[in-house]
Amino acid sequence: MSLLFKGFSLPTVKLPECTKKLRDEVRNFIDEELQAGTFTPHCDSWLAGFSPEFSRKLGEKGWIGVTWPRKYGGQERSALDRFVITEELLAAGAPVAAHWIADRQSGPLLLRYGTEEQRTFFLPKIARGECYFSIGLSEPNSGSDLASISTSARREGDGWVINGSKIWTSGAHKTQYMIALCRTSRDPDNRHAGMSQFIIDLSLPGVIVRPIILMTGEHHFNEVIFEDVKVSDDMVVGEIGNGWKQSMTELAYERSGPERFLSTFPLLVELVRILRKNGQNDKHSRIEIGRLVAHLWTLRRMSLGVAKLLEEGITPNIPASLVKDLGTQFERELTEKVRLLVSLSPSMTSIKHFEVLLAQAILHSPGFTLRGGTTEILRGIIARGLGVR
Amino acid sequence: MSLLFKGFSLPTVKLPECTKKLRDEVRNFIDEELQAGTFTPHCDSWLAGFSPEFSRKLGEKGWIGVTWPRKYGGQERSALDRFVITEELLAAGAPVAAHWIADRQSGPLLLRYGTEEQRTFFLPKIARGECYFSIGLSEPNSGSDLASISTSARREGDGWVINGSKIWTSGAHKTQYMIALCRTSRDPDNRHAGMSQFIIDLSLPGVIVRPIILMTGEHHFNEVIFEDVKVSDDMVVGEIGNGWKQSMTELAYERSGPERFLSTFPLLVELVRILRKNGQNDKHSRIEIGRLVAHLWTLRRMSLGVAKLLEEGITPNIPASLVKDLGTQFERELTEKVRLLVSLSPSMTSIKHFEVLLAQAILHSPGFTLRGGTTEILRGIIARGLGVR
Amino acid sequence: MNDIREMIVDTTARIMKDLVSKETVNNAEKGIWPGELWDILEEMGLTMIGIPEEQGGAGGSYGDALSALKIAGKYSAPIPLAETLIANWLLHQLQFDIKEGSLTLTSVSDLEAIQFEQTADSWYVTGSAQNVPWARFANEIIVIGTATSGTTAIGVVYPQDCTVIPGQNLAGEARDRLIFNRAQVKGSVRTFPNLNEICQWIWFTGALTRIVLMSGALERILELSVTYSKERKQFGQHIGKFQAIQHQLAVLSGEVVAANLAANYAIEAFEDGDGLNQIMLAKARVSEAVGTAVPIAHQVHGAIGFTHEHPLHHSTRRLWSWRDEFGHENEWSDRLGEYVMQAGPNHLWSFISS
Amino acid sequence: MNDIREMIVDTTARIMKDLVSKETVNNAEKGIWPGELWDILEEMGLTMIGIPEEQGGAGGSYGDALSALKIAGKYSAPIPLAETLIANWLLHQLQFDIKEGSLTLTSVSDLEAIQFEQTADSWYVTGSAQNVPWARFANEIIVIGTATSGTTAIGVVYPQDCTVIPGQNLAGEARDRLIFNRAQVKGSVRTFPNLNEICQWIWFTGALTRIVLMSGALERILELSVTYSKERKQFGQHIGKFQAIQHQLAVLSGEVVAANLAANYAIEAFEDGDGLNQIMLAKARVSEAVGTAVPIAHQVHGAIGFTHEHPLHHSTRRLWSWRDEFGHENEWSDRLGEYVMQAGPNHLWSFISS
Repeated sequence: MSLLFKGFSLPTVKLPECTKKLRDEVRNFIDEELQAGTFTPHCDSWLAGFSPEFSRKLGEKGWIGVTWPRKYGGQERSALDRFVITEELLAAGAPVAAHWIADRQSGPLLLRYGTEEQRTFFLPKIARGECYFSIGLSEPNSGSDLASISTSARREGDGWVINGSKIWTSGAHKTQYMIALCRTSRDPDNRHAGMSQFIIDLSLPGVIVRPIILMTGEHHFNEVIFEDVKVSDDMVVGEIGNGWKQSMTELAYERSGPERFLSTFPLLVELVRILRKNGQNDKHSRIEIGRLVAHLWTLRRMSLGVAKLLEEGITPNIPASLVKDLGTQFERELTEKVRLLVSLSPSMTSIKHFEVLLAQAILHSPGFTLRGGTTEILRGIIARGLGVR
Repeated sequence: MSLLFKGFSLPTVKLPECTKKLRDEVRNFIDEELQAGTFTPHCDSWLAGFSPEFSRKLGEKGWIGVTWPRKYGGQERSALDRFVITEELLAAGAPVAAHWIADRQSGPLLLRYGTEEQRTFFLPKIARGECYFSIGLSEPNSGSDLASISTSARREGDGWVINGSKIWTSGAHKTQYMIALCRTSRDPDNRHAGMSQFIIDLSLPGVIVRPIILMTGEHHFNEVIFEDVKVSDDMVVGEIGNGWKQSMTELAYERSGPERFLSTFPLLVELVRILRKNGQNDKHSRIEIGRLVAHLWTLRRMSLGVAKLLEEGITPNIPASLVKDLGTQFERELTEKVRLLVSLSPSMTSIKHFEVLLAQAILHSPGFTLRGGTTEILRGIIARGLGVR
Repeated sequence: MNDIREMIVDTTARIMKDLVSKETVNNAEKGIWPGELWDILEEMGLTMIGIPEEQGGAGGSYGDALSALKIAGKYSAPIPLAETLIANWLLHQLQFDIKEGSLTLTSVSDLEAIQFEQTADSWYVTGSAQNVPWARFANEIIVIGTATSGTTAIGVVYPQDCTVIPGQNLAGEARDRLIFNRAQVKGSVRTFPNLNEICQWIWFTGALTRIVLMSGALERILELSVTYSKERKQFGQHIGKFQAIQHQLAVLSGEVVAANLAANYAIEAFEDGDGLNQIMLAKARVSEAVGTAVPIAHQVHGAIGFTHEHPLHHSTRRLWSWRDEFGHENEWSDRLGEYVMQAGPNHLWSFISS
Repeated sequence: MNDIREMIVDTTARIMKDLVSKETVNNAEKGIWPGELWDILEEMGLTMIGIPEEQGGAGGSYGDALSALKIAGKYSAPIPLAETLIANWLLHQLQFDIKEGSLTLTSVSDLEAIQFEQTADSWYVTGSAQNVPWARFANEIIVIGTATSGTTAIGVVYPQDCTVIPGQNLAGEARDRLIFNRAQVKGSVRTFPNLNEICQWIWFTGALTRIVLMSGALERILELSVTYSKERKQFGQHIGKFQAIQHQLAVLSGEVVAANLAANYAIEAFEDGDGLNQIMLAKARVSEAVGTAVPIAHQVHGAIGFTHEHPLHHSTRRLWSWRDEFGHENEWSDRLGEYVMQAGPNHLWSFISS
């Protein structure tokens, strides 16, 4: 019933039986891990929960790279199956940060644009939960203006020499690789031309990983500096000059997922637990919880709709932007509402789990609407979709 | 303690004893009128409550043009006294629309820029509550872009011939005069030059007042069309060519007053009455009412601070814009919050006073953030004050 | 969307475009019945979709009917399509014969204000009902009340047998007060010892119709706003070129897409016979969307959208009314919160993801 | 602002500018006491303003002290100025001698978790206190507890006589847990049959200090945001040239101006000896302002403002903490709503306008 603007409508999805079975398996696994105490639910666990051990366990289960061909270590399952796995892990606040980027965007990028050698080499390792990637898009002076990047890859012999720096690269101090967007030529008339993507081994000489300490004191992000880093020709992703388009595809993978509205879900669960424990079942609490649940329910279905479109081979730029915009606003609102329903002292040093979760959510909240495209960028994309921009 | 940006800070005000006495007089008057049944509290009463009878009563009391010199029918009282009178009337939802514009901006404009003849002729009549004015700024194609007006005043003999039209002129079907901003010359390099203001008797030949029916079905606004309307030289306000500056002064009078956050106050009073009657004293209701009251208390003090600055001869453009922006957002929020605290069917045809008040507030709400400068215009002014624009 | 539904939707849209002019809506507000529009829709069978042909209906599914209703919402069609559908579905469920003509029904919240009384020859109704949609235009009225025995009773009354006091919602849609003074019931009466299930069905189905109508109207105000922002010039350019307007339109479109999807899930679940949770969720979400969407539409339109002349208010005033009818967002959120709290923390995720 | 106050404010601002560097604040978070800063402020008499000189204070008024505290809030000064002021004012009111050095006090919400017990020679304290501000750096701690007789008791304990378990609020300010295991009270103890008045005074005065600190910090984030938006370039222009950023800054400034004025009214009323209502109103309003203002400041700053390197977080994390300390906006709104409902509709307007 597409009465809406072209590119704005989302399908309803009925998940098939096999997906239900998969969901139960994931849930059982999570329950077991929780009982074994291998992790504590954490807000923003896809950024903050870096656990190679946990990632390897997921790899063993076949839950990384699930949509990829079997010959590359995948399971040839549907995008909906992948959606179910990721949403279950996020809802539980499980430590999925290590493989997150590789599974979400680096792998799919290689699958789509990589060479056979690259696929054969990287994808199985990613799927085993052993090989981790960082994003190489933002730069210190580019901010939201990605077309202004200046990291360069200069042709030299049969390889490339890379100079420049990337910023906000989460996990680069722990991951093995980055796919970096670089300038291979300049066209003064077309800012989007002359960009190319390279896989860079972060252990190469000339790669300097400098920590960026967050205001929370945490170290997730880095500045990665390239000083005459030599990269061989077989590390080029896709075509030289096609980097802008490839990166835009990468961003669409990045925007619509359940991580855009489930980062703070563990806090909501804990709220319900605390309110019940306190016998606090007043109208105010009920209304606020009901509101949040209605929003979350809708957001999840929007995100599921995007997964369905991806499954059908459509790159849903606009709905992905809508999900991220609504989702990140929701995460922030959830945090604020939860805070107001209880009288406590959010603190990272508290002995109460709930106060720690709340502190995590509050302190991470400024990032929600910045990472993966700021609110301003997203609304610009949506406005363009409406034809007013 | 002005640590703030220049032009952004507002003083605290302690109202003097004489003002307290005045307030009591106004309250007693309102109580008597309410008991006599001469009016029913109405939302947005300064737009919708047009009662020449009520205005004349206020005139008799000396409560119109209170700050003006006695020789022009005023009381030579302070801007704070005027503030107290207007806020009391608005809080009671009293029908003050007839004289509102004349008292708020046309009178002060004439006092500042008018000729002695104009002052002597108009001001005493306004102060008696007998002479009403309309605003003549907006035009059909100008919208928020006031500099684009095209109504022209052409010199002819010893007078002027006016052609064009003004729109959104509230009350023009009932008021006697308009102060119209017209083009008297054109300067392609300066959109703000060549404008002048004229007092136009709306009963003159060539003046056509065409009703603009609101979406509520109400008739408050009009389009006023001028077809070769002849205006004599003594109806020029201020200097020919100085119209833009004069209008900007007029707008500052227009923006900061208590009408920007008290239009919906009668609804809040009625809410408290209904909740008490229903014994509905739950936490949700208390929190929402408390929030609204804290906002209102602050807004009122901001507006009072602006009155104080006016008293000191300062034209507080930026604080006036802040008050209007925050105030009109507040009015809309009040309406929404009140609606959600009760389960009822807002309707203009309801037999319940509360449902009618709520219907008035909802149906008028789109106007709050449009009239007297849209939210967008106001925020632009504020941004300019911050130096970013 | 399957072929049949697509056909119904397309046909409805065509009829609405042709026959629901600005004047039609304005006239209806003045009390003029859009007879031609209604007759065509009835002829087309739209008022009886969801009931098998062999039982006098037009066939098709509830979802088909609700999809058509969304179009009616989009075009502000001033007719009791929602009420007639609910009434016929209810009659069919209760094994009454379904009805020709326009129908309406009293609210279950007036259950106790309406007494059914049986005499030797017939049933009689006494009491009053508030805000009965389109009552003055209805051919028959389904009355839901309480029998002297204390059971819930449902029967049909003709408007001419009761006093109709005209009223309107914010959108000028007829919401009339009815006074029954021993009004005779036409035909039989069904009584139910357990009122909950049927009353709940009526209330939830009513809410669903408002969800669907709102989702149609939200689409409309997005279209109007985008169109206007491309036409209207200020400060030398189309207002759509201003970033502030662009961002507002982006937010508006987010609410519209969210509301549309929530409505579609509620429709599907209802069609599958199990829509209670989805209706609860969707009514909370869609009613709330109105509070974000309508102010943006009006702000983008500026003063012109605030006039009677411009059609925007046909949609926005309806949205303001429909979000409150059958429970506003806080009432449904409260209910939803109660459910979630009862179920407890360990069931929250499975509730959201089921 | 009179001359004396202006002088105090200017001097404080100069000291803060000189001595509260980014490193000072970061170091304090790591547990390093900014001794030089504290000593100068103490020398200046800032910790004893509001108490007459003849009684050992520095003279001046409560309002003078609070105006200086606003500057401390603006510069994120990592010192227990608020606590020392409250403690000294309390001691003075209770006719204790006021104290040199840095002070803090336990929360009245821990009243019942702390027992005072009298033996032949002295008073002893047993129990625990949560989130005691700056306790590890305090020279003396005012402990508020319950005497065995059931009355409220107040006395002074040295930090070395209790166990201090370090903790931090969101801003990394010391909020320590104290465990008293028969800790001896230094000097005498005051007991009160009626606990309400003095506990209320402590709670409201605590809230007032947070109002004042927040209003200072809000000014700071506005300044930082405006400055940054004039420096940072994106898409070929300063980000302040984008309408979306301009409008966000306008909204931010509205919250800052509102908070500042609300704080000033609360200060004035407190100084006049009757600030309960104003503190209630201002804590609700200013705490809420944080929720609007902080996200804008961070959004304008982009990723850089999210790093430890940039000083924005010194202010924003403090704002997040202070809005909750001594009751968040909903707790105060609830109290306010209760008051309004009690007073009834006919007193609402006079309450707002008085």
